[in-house]
Amino acid sequence: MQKIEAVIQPGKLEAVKEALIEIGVEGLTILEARGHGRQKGHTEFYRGREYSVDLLPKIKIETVVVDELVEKVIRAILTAAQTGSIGDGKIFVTRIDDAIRIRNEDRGDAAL
Amino acid sequence: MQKIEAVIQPGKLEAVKEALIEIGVEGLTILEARGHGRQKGHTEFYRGREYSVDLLPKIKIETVVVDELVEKVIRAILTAAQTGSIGDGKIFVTRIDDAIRIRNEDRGDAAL
Amino acid sequence: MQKIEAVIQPGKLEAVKEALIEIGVEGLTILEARGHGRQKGHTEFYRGREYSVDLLPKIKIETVVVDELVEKVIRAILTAAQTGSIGDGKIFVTRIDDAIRIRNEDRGDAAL
Amino acid sequence: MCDRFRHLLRVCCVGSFLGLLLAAAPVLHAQAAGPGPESHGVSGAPTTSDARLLALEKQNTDLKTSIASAQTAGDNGWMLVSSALVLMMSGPGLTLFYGGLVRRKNILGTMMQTFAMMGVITVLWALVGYSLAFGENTGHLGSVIGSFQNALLHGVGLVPDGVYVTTIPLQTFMVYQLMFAIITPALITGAFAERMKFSSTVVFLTLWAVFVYSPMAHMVWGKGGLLNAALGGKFPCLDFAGGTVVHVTSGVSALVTCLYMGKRIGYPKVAMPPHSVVLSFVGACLLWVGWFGFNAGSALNSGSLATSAFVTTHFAAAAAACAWTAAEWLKTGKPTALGAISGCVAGLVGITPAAGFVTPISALWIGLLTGAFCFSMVFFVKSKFGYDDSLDAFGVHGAGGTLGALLTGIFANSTINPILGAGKATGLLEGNAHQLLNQATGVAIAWVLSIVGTLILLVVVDKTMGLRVSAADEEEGLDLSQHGEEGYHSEFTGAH
Amino acid sequence: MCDRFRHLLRVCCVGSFLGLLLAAAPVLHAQAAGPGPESHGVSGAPTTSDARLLALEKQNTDLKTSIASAQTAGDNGWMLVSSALVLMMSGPGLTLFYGGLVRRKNILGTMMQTFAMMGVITVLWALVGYSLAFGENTGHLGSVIGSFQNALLHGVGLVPDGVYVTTIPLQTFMVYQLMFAIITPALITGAFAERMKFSSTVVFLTLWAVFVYSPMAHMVWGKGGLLNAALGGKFPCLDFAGGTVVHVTSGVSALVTCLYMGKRIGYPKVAMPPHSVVLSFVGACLLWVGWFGFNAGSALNSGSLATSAFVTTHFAAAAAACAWTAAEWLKTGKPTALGAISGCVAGLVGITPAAGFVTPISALWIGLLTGAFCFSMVFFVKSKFGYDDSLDAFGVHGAGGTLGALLTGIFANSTINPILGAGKATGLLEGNAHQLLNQATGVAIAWVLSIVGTLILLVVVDKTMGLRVSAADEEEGLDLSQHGEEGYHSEFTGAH
Amino acid sequence: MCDRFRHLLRVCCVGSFLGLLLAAAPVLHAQAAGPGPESHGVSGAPTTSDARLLALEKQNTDLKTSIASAQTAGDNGWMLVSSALVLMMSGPGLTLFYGGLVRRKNILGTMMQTFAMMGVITVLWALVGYSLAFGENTGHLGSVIGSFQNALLHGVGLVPDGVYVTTIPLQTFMVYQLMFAIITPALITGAFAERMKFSSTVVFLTLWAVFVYSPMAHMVWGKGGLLNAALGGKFPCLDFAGGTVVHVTSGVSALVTCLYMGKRIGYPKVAMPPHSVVLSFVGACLLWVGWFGFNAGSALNSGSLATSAFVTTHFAAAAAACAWTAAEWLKTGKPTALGAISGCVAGLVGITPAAGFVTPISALWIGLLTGAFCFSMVFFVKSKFGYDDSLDAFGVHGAGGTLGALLTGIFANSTINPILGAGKATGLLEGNAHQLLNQATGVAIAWVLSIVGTLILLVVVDKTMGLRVSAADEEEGLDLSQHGEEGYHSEFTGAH
Ligand SMILES: Nc1ncnc2c1ncn2[C@@H]1O[C@H](COP(=O)(O)OP(=O)(O)O)[C@@H](O)[C@H]1O
Ligand SMILES: Nc1ncnc2c1ncn2[C@@H]1O[C@H](COP(=O)(O)OP(=O)(O)O)[C@@H](O)[C@H]1O
Ligand SMILES: Nc1ncnc2c1ncn2[C@@H]1O[C@H](COP(=O)(O)OP(=O)(O)O)[C@@H](O)[C@H]1O
Repeated sequence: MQKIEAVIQPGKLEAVKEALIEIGVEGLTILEARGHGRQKGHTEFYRGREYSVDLLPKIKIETVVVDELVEKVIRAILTAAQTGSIGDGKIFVTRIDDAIRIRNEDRGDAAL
Repeated sequence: MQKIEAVIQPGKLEAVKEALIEIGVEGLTILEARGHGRQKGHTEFYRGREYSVDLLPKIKIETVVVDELVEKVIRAILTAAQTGSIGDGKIFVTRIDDAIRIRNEDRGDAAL
Repeated sequence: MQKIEAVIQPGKLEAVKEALIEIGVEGLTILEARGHGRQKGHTEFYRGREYSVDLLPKIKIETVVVDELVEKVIRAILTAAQTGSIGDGKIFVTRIDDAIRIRNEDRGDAAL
Repeated sequence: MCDRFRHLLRVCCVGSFLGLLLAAAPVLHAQAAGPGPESHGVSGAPTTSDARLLALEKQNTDLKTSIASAQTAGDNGWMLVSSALVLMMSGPGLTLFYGGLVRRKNILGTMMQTFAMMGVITVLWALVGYSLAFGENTGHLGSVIGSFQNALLHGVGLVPDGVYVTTIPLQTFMVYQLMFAIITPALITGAFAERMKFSSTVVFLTLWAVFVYSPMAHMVWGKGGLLNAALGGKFPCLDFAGGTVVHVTSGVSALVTCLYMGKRIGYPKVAMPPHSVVLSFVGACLLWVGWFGFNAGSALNSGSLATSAFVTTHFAAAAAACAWTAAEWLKTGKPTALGAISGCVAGLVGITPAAGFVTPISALWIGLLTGAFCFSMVFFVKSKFGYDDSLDAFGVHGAGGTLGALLTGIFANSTINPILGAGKATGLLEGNAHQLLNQATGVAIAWVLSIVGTLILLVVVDKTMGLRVSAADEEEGLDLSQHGEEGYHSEFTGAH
Repeated sequence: MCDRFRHLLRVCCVGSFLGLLLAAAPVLHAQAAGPGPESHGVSGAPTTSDARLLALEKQNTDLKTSIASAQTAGDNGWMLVSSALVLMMSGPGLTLFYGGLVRRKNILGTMMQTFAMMGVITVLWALVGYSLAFGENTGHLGSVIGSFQNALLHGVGLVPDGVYVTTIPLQTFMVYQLMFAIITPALITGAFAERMKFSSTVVFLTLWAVFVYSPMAHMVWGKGGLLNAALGGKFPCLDFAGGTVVHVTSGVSALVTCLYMGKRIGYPKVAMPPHSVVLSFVGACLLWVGWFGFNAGSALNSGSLATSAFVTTHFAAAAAACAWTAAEWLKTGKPTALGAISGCVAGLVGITPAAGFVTPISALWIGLLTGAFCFSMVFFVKSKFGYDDSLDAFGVHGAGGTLGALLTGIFANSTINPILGAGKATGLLEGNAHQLLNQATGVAIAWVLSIVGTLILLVVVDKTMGLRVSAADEEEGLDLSQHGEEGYHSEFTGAH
Repeated sequence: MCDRFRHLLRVCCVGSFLGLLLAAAPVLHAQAAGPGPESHGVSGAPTTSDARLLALEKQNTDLKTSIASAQTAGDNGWMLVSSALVLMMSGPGLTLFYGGLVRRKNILGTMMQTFAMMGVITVLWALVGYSLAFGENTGHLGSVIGSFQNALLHGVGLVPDGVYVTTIPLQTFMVYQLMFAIITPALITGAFAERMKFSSTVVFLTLWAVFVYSPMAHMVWGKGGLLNAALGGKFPCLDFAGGTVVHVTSGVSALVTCLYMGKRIGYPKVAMPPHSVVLSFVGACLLWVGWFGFNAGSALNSGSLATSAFVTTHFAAAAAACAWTAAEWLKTGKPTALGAISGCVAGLVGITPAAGFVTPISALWIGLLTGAFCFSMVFFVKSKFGYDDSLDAFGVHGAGGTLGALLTGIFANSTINPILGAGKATGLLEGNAHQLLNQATGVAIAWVLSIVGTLILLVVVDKTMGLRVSAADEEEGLDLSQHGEEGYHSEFTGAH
């Protein structure tokens, strides 16, 4: 059981969600985030002051899946979220030790 | 030392927080999230267009606790957050390698 | 490759970001959070009702870095975010199994 | 048709483009501004004495007409503005004030309750509402209710009727009064916020406008009304702009409604702070501004009585804002913005019945007293009894309206408004203790009518269509469950 | 200079501080309020009969002047308020209404499009705009376009001109009309929301004001205008407050613009719900309130015609809000707040040409019909044809304006406004079928002029400076790409 | 009492319900609208020549009274509306404008600073404020400060006083001037935003209203005032609506205050972008609309001078918005919404002293110049000197007010307003160079008074109660630290 965390461009959320559902991912959790990386920010102006904004809006998607699905998930995200330009984001994979479904207390892979 | 991440219904935050404090959890971090899963979304209408909304408001609670507390924490969350209906959410458990308290640079279990 | 998650005071975001860039961290993701811990909350008043608010605004910073950088990152965050008063926050360290750059599908350390 | 069409094409294409160039012909040719109408002198004056007298007499008749027209121009302009201001009190004023106080998930549902009144009560008013409130009723119930005589606005024309108004078109009066009929039921929504079905809200409040508002308005302001001080009612109750008609009725009905409906799920354990005091703040400011139309407009002309009511209105609002703020500062150690705006609304409510009867300095006192009184209602009484008057419709309008109506009997001053006859003592302080009794009668009638009427209507609507949303709908919020939409959208809701 | 300086110092330091103490000298010394001007009686009255007659005749001339002044006071006060109300319709009314409907990243860009009109059209109006619309043109194109005669407001003075206005300063008329010229192009922005460059928006809409708005305004309201019903146009088309001039032109041009520009990226696949129905709600309420200035102000005085227009305006808005809400409730099962406010705007659009011509009950019908009609346009027609009229500028203003203009020809009533001559049948229901044809002519001219004019201007601007923002800029949003700022800032954007 | 009670019960229960049914009796019985008052003809006309003359003379006296009443109706209606508009400038106008510009954590604190003025200054005005500014002072300091003669509004009645006003009740004047006294100190809060204690703000600004505003208002507008151009002051300084009295005093005091208080923690290193340009945008639009009451209302009647001031106000705002936008576009490459609205406010400030003295075209120039000038102040001067005038109260009001006052001396035109006597040259362009010197004197006095007065008050308040919040409170924000509440609440703050 592994957690896949993907930081993506906000405009790609819809496509990634569809792609994941397509391949059988049953649940995901989404967080609004701001990212800093190679992608350059922009400049804003307020009454003669110039601000450079280098935390850009991103979406973070988290989904915990059974080990077998991991590569498929990565592939699906890559296909849906890639534009080829800087700022497309990252995917991180972590081992999860246990999962519990709150509704019925299912545990482990069954809980996903 | 393990991290317990729980995705719950927004209305259950208060109860879960109380339950955790009750059993001696000393710190938690809360994030506003949106979730997609078995729970059905709803439909919205704007000037003749119908949108189906399938990312529902959720709360994500993160707390890092000493190993001994893990099961008690899971139990507390289950008790407080369970309604028995679809959408109640998930709990995930991950191993944490180290923790540091920023204020005084305590490390490990002492930092929690 | 490890993920460093730091929960800090909102006012320290700028300083921590600078400190991390300084030591060569190339990417980070920021989340708005609320924290509960030893730090006391405050009281609010609305038409004769008194609310005690014990979820305080925090910023969560996540950055995945190569193993060699971990201690430097911790040190940088500590230096930048520490005020010495309760509520300064926590740093947690977790092992990450894989990382992928969405743009060009780089994997592992190269993706960071 | 074909000719028309050709013309049309030529006009549009050639006209607008070539036109501009050709138009330049008579360019920048100086021309003095046209002569004003007043410059037309009298031509061919009559010569004999008698003819001159006749001409003068004729002229004077014309002058009188012109003067009446000028008087109308001034008064009517002001009354139209006042009507607009009172509508602005409902939307966006009250919608923002109440909308900011509820939780985010109920913002649109709350705003819609008031907006529905702007639509439905207007149509009702045209059909029968105005007639029931202001129509003459020569029957033996004429002192408590109007008639169907002006149904469909029959006979409500564009000239003064000489009874309700003498210098402005009767329709101006009709539309001005309509704005009051809109906001009054809307005020009640504050008591049952966040839990009534939209359909039931509309039905309940429409019935309420017919069965509670109309008789009350008729009694106080209608021809032959029981409490009408200006048109010889049996118990002349002073109510300049609606202390009893608007605030006592809505406030008391609010209390009845929230008692009947019960509390919101989780109240008072779950914290339900306003989702945006900022919106409420803006709403309160607009209420303050709009209230000038409400109170000073109730003079029904733009003469000195309007000024007097304007000044007292402003003074009372300010004094009450100070009073509430000070009380809160003493009590909790922090003066809140919500307290300050609640105070100003309380003061505005308190001065409403008194606005055209008291001096500016009395207005300060009325503001001070109502501000402090409503503060206590909201801080102590509500929490003691534990009812869930969600946005304090009773605490502010019911309590403030009642106190204001009584204070009117104390402070009313015959030099400001000799409504009981020139030189006759008006209020208690002038020596007319009896007026206080009349005020109490008016208040009592308003209370009883509101309690009985509202209760019956609630039962009726509850038994037929149900009042309350389901628990699931309440948790989800009125916006989604009643209206299928959300107040705010981030680019991140997965809508598709 | 040195003396001045010494004085100044003394004044400031001593004055303000010591002054307060010393000022207490003539303290609280009772003094009756000054005598009113009317108290000056006639002194030294003439004695012979002839002298008395002469004096009376002289007095009457003075009285006439005073009466004219009083008439002006009433009418002008109302017209200034109306002007302010119409400006309020643009900002903050329309800016909020449209601003709430777009996505968060385009809020400022959308608001700025309207605000730019408040700035640029005002300057344009002073230079040539007023003159092109209302200047007399004795040339042979005088029926379709004004002249440069009043360029730089030459000859537009502070007295009535006797043609456009008889009781108020001509400048009041000029500034009132300016407010219409501001909001009309601003309405178009709803159709191309979220995708036009700011620079191109300003240029396009300014040209549009010159080449489409000016001729249309001239034809309907200008001296010698082809469609001017009041000043003897060839095809007298009734348009009280701008059904054709404002709503048909802007609405049809909106359709042309969104067809020409194409859809927003992702439309209609990507969901683009309003980022804040709350803002739109507030905007709609302000539009409703402001529209009283728009319609009732179009009486150009504050007499009974203004009242009539005020009442019809309010009734139509309410009826249309009810109609749209009911239709939506039936169709989707939920009545939305956005629907209710869209309905009220549709009703306001529909009544605009008719406001000063119809009875209150006819206004209810007009509201009902326009509300239902615009509902169908937005729900069925738009989705059928698939154009991206982002905020329904055509669906509401184009469709509602067209229907309203035709309904005016049906419902216009000579007892309300005998514009075609006392006692002459005005609308179809009174038996004057011909008027419907005239209305259709006016509408047709407005359509053709708008289509042709807008298309040419779009091509011109597109070829020279480009209309549309780049795809990247569109994704980023107008706020950042066009204006370098964001509508909302959390304390958490890493700005430094 | 018992009788009353029975009556009451019968009335309420039977009345409202059965009443409706019975009311139907005299149903739908047609009745023409009541006869207008003008229809009462003269009955029983006198027959002899002398009697007829006498009757006519008598009639004319009555007519004069009627005319005066009609004149009052027009003027007073407009002045009441203007008063409401000026209050609307403070709340919600200025509260939104300033509130949007601060950080989220200070929104309520910022709004409350202005709202407190709406409460406190009103009470102050009733007690002594009006009297100190406008009370007659026959003492030897009468040219710089009023008296206590009108304390508690003693002698401020409901008829014109013949000096300040001739056609409207003196109380209208009093309440209109009060609205100015409210907004002036409120403007200063922009300079010390986000860092002053609420208690100290209230005390400081109240003292400021007494010691700086009152003398300045008295000098420029009070009977016997040193700078009063209309009532024969020694240095007649033209200030139509408060360029020196309102904007120079508040703007310069703002500069002094922010210099005295020091910068916000972190300024200018930490970015402090406005938390909601949207709110500021709405506020600016409301300021624009409200300013018509401020400037055109300063004619104190609704005649042609009001029109003139209305037009110049609008033109200057528009021109300045264009100027600032253009300047910013050139300088940074992007025209911001914040720039556009700042420009319009700058133009409104600049035209304030000139509004009733200049032609529309001059107003365009004044707008253009003030817009560009304030732009430079904010873009270059502030950043050069590095003071933290948080919301540019000095950069816009101080700078714009000073420039506007001087430009008034240049552009003032005797054909618009022959204030110095019919036919006498008024401004520099007409050949009266001396006026510029008088303007400079007025400006200088306002500067000196503001600097000295403000500084003394700051020191006094600072030494007694402290001005600045603690560093921890500043970090936490004014909303929580001063008022114990938050502007916005998500359903997710753990409040309980
Ligand atoms: N090492 C990292 N740890 C956490 N988040 C990262 C890391 N590197 C990048 N990110 C996230 O990914 C986003 C995109 O990264 P960026 O370097 O801008 O582009 P790219 O991934 O295409 O090289 C960043 O905005 C940030 O949110
Ligand atoms: N595999 C998963 N990974 C991450 N989050 C999940 C996963 N499955 C569910 N969730 C989260 O839990 C929430 C509830 O899940 P859902 O399937 O709707 O109900 P239930 O857990 O009761 O079956 C989702 O909205 C989502 O936020
Ligand atoms: N065990 C924990 N797990 C997750 N987050 C924690 C934990 N303990 C503290 N935090 C986060 O760190 C923040 C600061 O903790 P707190 O106990 O208030 O102060 P300190 O860390 O200085 O002792 C909390 O608000 C919370 O967001």
